[in-house]
Amino acid sequence: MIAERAVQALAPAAPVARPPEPPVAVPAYDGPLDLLLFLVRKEGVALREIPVARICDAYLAHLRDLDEIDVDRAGDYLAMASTLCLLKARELLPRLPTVGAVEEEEDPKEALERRLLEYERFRDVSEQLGQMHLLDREVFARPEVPVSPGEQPIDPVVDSYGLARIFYELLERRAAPPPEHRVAFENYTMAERVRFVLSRLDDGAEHLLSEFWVELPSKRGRVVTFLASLEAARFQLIDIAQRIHLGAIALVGRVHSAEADLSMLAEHEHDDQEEAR
Amino acid sequence: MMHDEGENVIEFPGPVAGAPEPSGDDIGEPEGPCPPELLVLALEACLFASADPRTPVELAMALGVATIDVFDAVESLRERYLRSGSALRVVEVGDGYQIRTDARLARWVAAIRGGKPFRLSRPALETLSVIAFRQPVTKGAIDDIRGVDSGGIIRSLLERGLVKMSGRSEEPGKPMLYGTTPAFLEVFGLRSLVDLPTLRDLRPLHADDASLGAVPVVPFRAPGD
Amino acid sequence: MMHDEGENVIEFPGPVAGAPEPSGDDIGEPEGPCPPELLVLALEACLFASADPRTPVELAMALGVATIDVFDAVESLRERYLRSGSALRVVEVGDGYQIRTDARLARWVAAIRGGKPFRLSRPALETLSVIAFRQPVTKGAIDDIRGVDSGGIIRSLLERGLVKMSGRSEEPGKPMLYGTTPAFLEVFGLRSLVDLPTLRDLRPLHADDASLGAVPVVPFRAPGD
Repeated sequence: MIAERAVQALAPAAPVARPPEPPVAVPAYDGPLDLLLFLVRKEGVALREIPVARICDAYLAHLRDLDEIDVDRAGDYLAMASTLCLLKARELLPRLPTVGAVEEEEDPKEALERRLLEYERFRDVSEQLGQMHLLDREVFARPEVPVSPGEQPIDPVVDSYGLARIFYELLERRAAPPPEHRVAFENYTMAERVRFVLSRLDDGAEHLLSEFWVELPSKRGRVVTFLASLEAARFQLIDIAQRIHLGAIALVGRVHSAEADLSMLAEHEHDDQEEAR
Repeated sequence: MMHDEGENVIEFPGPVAGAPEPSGDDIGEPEGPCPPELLVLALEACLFASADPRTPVELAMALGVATIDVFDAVESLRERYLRSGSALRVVEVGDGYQIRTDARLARWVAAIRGGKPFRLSRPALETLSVIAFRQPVTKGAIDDIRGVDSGGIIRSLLERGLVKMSGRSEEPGKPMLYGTTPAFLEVFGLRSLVDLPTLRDLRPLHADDASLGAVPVVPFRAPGD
Repeated sequence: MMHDEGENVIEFPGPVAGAPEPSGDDIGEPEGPCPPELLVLALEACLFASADPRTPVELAMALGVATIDVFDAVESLRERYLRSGSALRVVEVGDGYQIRTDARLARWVAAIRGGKPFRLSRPALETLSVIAFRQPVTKGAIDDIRGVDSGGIIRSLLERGLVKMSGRSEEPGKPMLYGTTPAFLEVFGLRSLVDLPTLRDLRPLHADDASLGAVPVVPFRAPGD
């Protein structure tokens, strides 16, 4: 494995063959900082005397324990190992006298120490978070209970007068000859239907497409109204919306019917006249 | 290069202190029986955290105790609710137990839960108007006046409590008769059905109109206007 | 052949002249204030009937009382739960109140609930801590503190709704900034981020480590701050 060889190369003192016992017992840990912190805190290894070889062995052992070598994961440890090697090198090699202006550069050991300590604070606080009483783990709230139809207040939309009027209308409608026989109902045109749809959307409210059908007894009326809605949407006079996945289709007005540019209807009107002839 | 730990986030290896192991499906089994001194509390917690009624057997399994102990614990809980002045009640629903709020508090529960009021649709209003003015009335008669099948709407009105079954007709097949409920009167602000305006009340108002459909004074803006 | 209009009954469109407007938010208004002798019970019923925390204002509106009365009623309820030996607790989470079960009963409730228990892995908790204490914070800063790539974990926390994108940093490349959500407070049972466990001061690595004098004990400022 490339990664293994690389780790070994960084620690030439380590035997190439895997030692019978891992030099440091490595618990499940989360990244090189976590392991380094473990070594420093539990093993009492002073950072200034960090035995690079031992640490690299520990890293290597951990990498071996992973189910398969993950190049990215190995990279995290390699980066840390190289930092440690740099540290070690600084400790061992005499410092070259600096020439000229002294560049203030942070001591890599101090930088590493600071990172370790900073990491430790977050690791500790995350342990505390993990011990808190989490919702749905230690403590539980009431489950969502859907509002039953009987519980929901009802908005009757109309008053008793309106209700009576609706009934009156029903009776009138029944008394009237069946609408299929009325020529006027069959005489839907695209232009007229577009105007109709627009005028119904003047209040700025959203209306379900299906509403437009309720009053249309004939298939033709419904089809033409549907096509007119598409046409109006194509010319951006209305929006077509579906608020809920697989929910009802709603039409939303974009312009007031009195102000709408209906020049596009001319073509339809022409067609309609042709057809009438 | 850093590695991606995304897959690790969901599962924590090994047992979490205090949390039980995943139970597979439905009712899990805790490691040991619930100690007697915690039994009533654990039962309360289980019922509280369940939306649907729980059977004594389900509760006994979750608590790791005998079903008879569940009965005793339910009695203790029921008694505590009554004694300590609680808003909660233990009720038997079907073959299970459920915690519910005291019926006298329904108003406040409805207020916090109600959400947006349910708006009656035009077909619902039509159906309701026929039932209101023709009650007791069969589905057949309603369909006849409306010209469409009203089955789904009648069902929904029944669920909403605006309409009730009020007997059976003497017609062949003895079809169900429908009528309005007190909730109907409340929703429309009526003291009794007598207060409903009759068609006789309406006619003078629209006498000069050829057809009611042309009258623009309707208090609703439904598509059929 | 008649068609069934059942589906149409649910929605009635648009505002209607003369009909009262829906109040805008989800809370209906009851007819009158809750009488004082029922207030604690009604509050309990309202909290019981709600899956999510309810704010004092929502409760006050539903009960028809002043917000200050809600505070008093919550205190009374909290006290009763403790006094009468209940499995339930009133907790403050985020801006609201919620009834939850006592943590000691977790085993039994988890058993009746079944399914997969809620879990947060150690890397997830670590990433969450960094985000909670350093927010708004970039992924780079999180990676820097943790020493490993946190991309997958951040994604998972985003998907679970515990973390949100809260803008872009002014750093080169304008990386995304992350912060915690209200759901984070809910899951951890916190009123606000102030209630988080304190991030303690840096601890010397070794008591005898002379070089530690050089380590500043000021809170470390991550690049994303």
